[in-house]
Amino acid sequence: MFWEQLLNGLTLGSTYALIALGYTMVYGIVQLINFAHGEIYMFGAFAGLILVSFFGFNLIAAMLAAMLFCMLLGILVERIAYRPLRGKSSRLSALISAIGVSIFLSTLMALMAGTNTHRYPEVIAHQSYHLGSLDLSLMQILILAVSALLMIGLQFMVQKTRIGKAMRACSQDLDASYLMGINVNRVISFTFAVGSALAAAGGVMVGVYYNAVWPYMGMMAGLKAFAAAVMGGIGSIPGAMIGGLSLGIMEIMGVAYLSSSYKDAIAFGMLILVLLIRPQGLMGQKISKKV
Amino acid sequence: MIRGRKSRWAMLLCLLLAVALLAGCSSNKEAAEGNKDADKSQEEAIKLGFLGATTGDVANYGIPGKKGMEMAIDDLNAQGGILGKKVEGVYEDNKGENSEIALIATKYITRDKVVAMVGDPCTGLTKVAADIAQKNKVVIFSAGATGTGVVEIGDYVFRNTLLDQFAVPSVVDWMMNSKGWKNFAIITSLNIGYSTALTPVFQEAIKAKGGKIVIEDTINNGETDFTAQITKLKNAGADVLVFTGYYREAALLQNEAKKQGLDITLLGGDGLYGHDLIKLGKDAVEEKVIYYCGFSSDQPSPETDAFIKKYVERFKEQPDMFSAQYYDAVMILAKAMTDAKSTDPAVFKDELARLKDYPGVSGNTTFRADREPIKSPICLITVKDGEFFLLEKIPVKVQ
Amino acid sequence: MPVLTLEGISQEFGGLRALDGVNMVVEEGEIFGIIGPNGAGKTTLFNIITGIYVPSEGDLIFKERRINRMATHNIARLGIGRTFQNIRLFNKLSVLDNVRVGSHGISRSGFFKSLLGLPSMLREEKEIKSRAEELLELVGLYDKKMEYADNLAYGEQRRLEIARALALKPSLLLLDEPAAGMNSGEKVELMKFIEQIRQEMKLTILLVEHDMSLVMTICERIAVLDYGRKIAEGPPEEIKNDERVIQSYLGVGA
Amino acid sequence: MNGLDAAITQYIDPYYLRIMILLGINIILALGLNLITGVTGQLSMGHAGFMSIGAYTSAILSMQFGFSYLMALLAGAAVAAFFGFLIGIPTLRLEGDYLAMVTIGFAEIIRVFFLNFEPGGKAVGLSGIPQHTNFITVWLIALLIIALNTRLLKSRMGRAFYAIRENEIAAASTGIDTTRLKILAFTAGSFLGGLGGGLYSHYMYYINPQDFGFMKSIELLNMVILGGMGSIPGTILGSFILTLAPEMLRIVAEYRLLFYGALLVILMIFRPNGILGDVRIYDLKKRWGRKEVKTCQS
Repeated sequence: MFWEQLLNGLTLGSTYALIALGYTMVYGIVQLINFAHGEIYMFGAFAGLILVSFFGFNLIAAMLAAMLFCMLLGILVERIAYRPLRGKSSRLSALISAIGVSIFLSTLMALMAGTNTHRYPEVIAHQSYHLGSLDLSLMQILILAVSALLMIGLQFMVQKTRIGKAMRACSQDLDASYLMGINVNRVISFTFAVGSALAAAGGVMVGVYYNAVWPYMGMMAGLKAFAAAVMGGIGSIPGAMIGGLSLGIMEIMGVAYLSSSYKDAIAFGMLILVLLIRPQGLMGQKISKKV
Repeated sequence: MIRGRKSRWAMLLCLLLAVALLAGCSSNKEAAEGNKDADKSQEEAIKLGFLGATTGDVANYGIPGKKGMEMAIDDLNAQGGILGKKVEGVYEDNKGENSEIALIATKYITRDKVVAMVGDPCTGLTKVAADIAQKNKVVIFSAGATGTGVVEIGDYVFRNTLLDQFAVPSVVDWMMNSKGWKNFAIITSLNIGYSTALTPVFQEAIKAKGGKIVIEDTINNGETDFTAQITKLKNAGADVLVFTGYYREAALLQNEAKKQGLDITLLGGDGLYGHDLIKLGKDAVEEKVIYYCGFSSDQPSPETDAFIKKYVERFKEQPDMFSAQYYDAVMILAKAMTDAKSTDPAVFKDELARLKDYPGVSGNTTFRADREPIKSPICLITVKDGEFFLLEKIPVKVQ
Repeated sequence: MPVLTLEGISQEFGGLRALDGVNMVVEEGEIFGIIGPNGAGKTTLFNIITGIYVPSEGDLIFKERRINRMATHNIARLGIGRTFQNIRLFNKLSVLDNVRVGSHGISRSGFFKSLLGLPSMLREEKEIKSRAEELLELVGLYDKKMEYADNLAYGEQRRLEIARALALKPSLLLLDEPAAGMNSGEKVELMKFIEQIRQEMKLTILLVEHDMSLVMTICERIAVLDYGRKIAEGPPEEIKNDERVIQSYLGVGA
Repeated sequence: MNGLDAAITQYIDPYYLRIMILLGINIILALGLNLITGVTGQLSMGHAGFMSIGAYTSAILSMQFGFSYLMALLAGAAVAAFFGFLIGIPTLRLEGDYLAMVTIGFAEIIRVFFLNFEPGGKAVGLSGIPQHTNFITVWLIALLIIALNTRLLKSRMGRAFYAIRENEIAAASTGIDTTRLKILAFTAGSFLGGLGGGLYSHYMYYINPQDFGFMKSIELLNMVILGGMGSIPGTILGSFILTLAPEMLRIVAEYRLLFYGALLVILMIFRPNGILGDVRIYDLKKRWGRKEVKTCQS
């Protein structure tokens, strides 16, 4: 049973990790907890649902289209709700604006799609493989593989490409990057786009895996993914992956071997603990205050 | 300086509040005066307030309930109303929130001057409204509250639901004797009162009948990941899964069970009623979910048959338990008022308490001496060919 | 008598040595200047003295007390007031309130006293206010006491920061580039003002400055920092003629 | 006092009365949050957590231990304050966003705790709480809180709270013990949160853990932000608007949250300090004064 539960945890954890990546990228560059990120994940799941059930897309095509859609949504959100605040307002204002966007988007979806849960059609036939006593389903393999692929791609992009370098420069010092001739606004838009695309991929996969999407799925998933990002060390891409995976495993193991009554408390309890013991997170670097 | 003269601001605001307050008073006077005129017209209209959510998480109980109530009121008016007076329904959406239902109940009583309120389908919300109704001496008639501690609030509080504490022992009896299930798994939805209240009722009944609970677990309403719970369940060796929560999670649990290759029947209370159970669960719930409730549109009595036909004609959909219970609630209130020859809640509530063997569309209802309803029989419903299907009717044995 | 003594102060930031074994003695009543090129560690030194950074090595002694690991607010309460290189005012508080907050370290009414408005608290409030008004008069901002701090002009903000630091009744005042962004006329006035407050309030002043002429005019002694090391110390004339100073710092401009 | 309440109740429409009482409770809750977030600048997004601690503690004390109303309220508030103190300690090390996460996490843990808390009736909730809270008690307490709050914010302590919000390092260099005061603000704010919770539970007759979820915290935060962060009249105005608006907008209830969300964004863009956040009598006077002069000249 342990190995099966571990697999459950890894699957759940990789969805957290995908959402956490978006959080961590945005936070790394503009120091903003993008509360609307969970809602983008939800919109991604719904976009995939519509494409699959009404337009007959296959899984990969639906996922790519949903990612594209959420890229645009992410850029739009940034333009409307965050850019006007940048520079002239406090971080508190930006955070509150993010909460506003989050409430707005989830309510919007609830008005459009109803508050109830929708079934995701089975895009791929359920199939499971036996590895000794372990049951491994095709969907689990797919989630793990796609997550790993996206994460590696992201890491490559940030480390090796031109725009990745610009992103890293911005995360060090926004003003200095601006002075160095980097189009900061474009880099930020790009960051939101990439983060949103990852969230959309997560949304579609979660929808297919659990066969269910609903308008309020973003809130809790977003909070937990953020907890994962903080645990891993916000701003760090490997940190977000490790944080997400370990949160997923901890939650599942908590349910499996301790009590399922405290499942939500586990995520937040760990978050508080990590912040108290190691505020910079597991993989983060200590930043000294600038005076 | 941010604060400097703020104390003046505070005073100004207090003044403003006072003005608002006065406005409240004066409009109250107006309302009172208005009521004098309205009194005449009110002599013709008997008002009933609807309690239930038409938006939010529990809207799928409130919406059909509202339809049932509307239909009952129209039927009454078609027959000439109650005691020659017209009946009028007042409808507000309480969104399933405590503070909302409290405000709405107050509004019904003080502004709309209702003689009775019908609802709410949820036990907790009913309690909030019942407290207000009792204090203001207005009858409240819940069409769905199945938990304990409702009618104890006072003699103006009634309900016409099949109570879990009466139904569950019979259901457990059926599971053990007709089905031969001896080893039970119980999963509770931790964050809904309905579920945490129902679980102990099952536990007691199972213990009393000599069954064995092999595993107890919890989930959270609103989650989608139940992989860990199902993996645990797979290794527990249960014959049947008793799930005391709502339909959404039941469907998702069965989905996950199917994926993990676990073939088990899930049984629960009327919280499992909801067409989303079938929409979400599809073949995973096909003949794999059973719930008990007081109403089924299959094998109807003549009264029920007439009700169903009319309902389908009007709303183009099948009625459910809540539409039937709201319908009955209004009709039972009308009967009590007619028999008592009074629309004064203080008078007709006593007549109401004496109700015996009322042949409603949701089954026969009798109030015990403590005003708890006894309804018989229980319908066991399952899913077949993508529809709810009456599996069996079993009688209720009340000790 | 020395007011402030620095003994072998070193500060490292993740391997980077910002200060390296700095020794310094500031005597009572003097105006002591610290100069040095950008990144020489001048502001870091101020942050160490005021407890914002804890020095990696060395001792800080203020009036015969070690203050190495003391918290910022406790150091302030000992009587060390400061201004900041990049002005740090309470922007959404009035000018008057900025100065009133300045005296937090020397007033005492606690939470419950404030809540209940006891007579002793009201008396103290009166004192705080009248003193703040005096200080505003002194820096010439009395007429603007009700303005928000962020509505003031740059030079006024600098003066307000000094007034706020003075509200603490400090015995040692740290000024971080007080003349930054001022024209020469303003600088002359500032010099007069610094001299005046030193006389009237019996202050010891430690200042970090870029402007050589200002430092040379009003400081009695000067220390020169370069790459975290002190390379010279002495009266202005001596510094002007010091080989190493000319080489590393003045040489560029002179 | 009950006589007085009866006398007043007689003249007010009970529906209005109910709204007025809820308004009073909301003002107390929002003033508590204002102290933490508006005045001291520590973003707390878990105020409903403190409210639930006060609500449950006072309800259980008065139902099962026979505490008098006032004692139960105070005890509830004190327990909430204690937890506020505990949560205040992380403010030692954490800044804005992280603190916000910790408060959300804390409120969630509290909610999960009450979902598992047998004496609180788990998810079923607690019913039969004696209804002691009435118009007079709520508004007497609310006015007292407003008065004390006004007093506090005008004092040395109040100025120090604002100074921490404006610039923590500068505040420390004037001798303000920023850590201690942040914890103090948190403790005092959660005291008011607990007090509001106690008043709420002794008014509602029935409470359950879902009453105090994340959305409740956000609603309270909105009251503070809408009216004006750090401003007492602003907070009162915010509570006033957000308590009454849903009643006025009952017809468009479905769109309420949509409106909330959009409001937050628009407000942050156009008026980040809220409606009354930076409005002062002094400025108004000056502006009016100028206008008068102008009319004289023309």
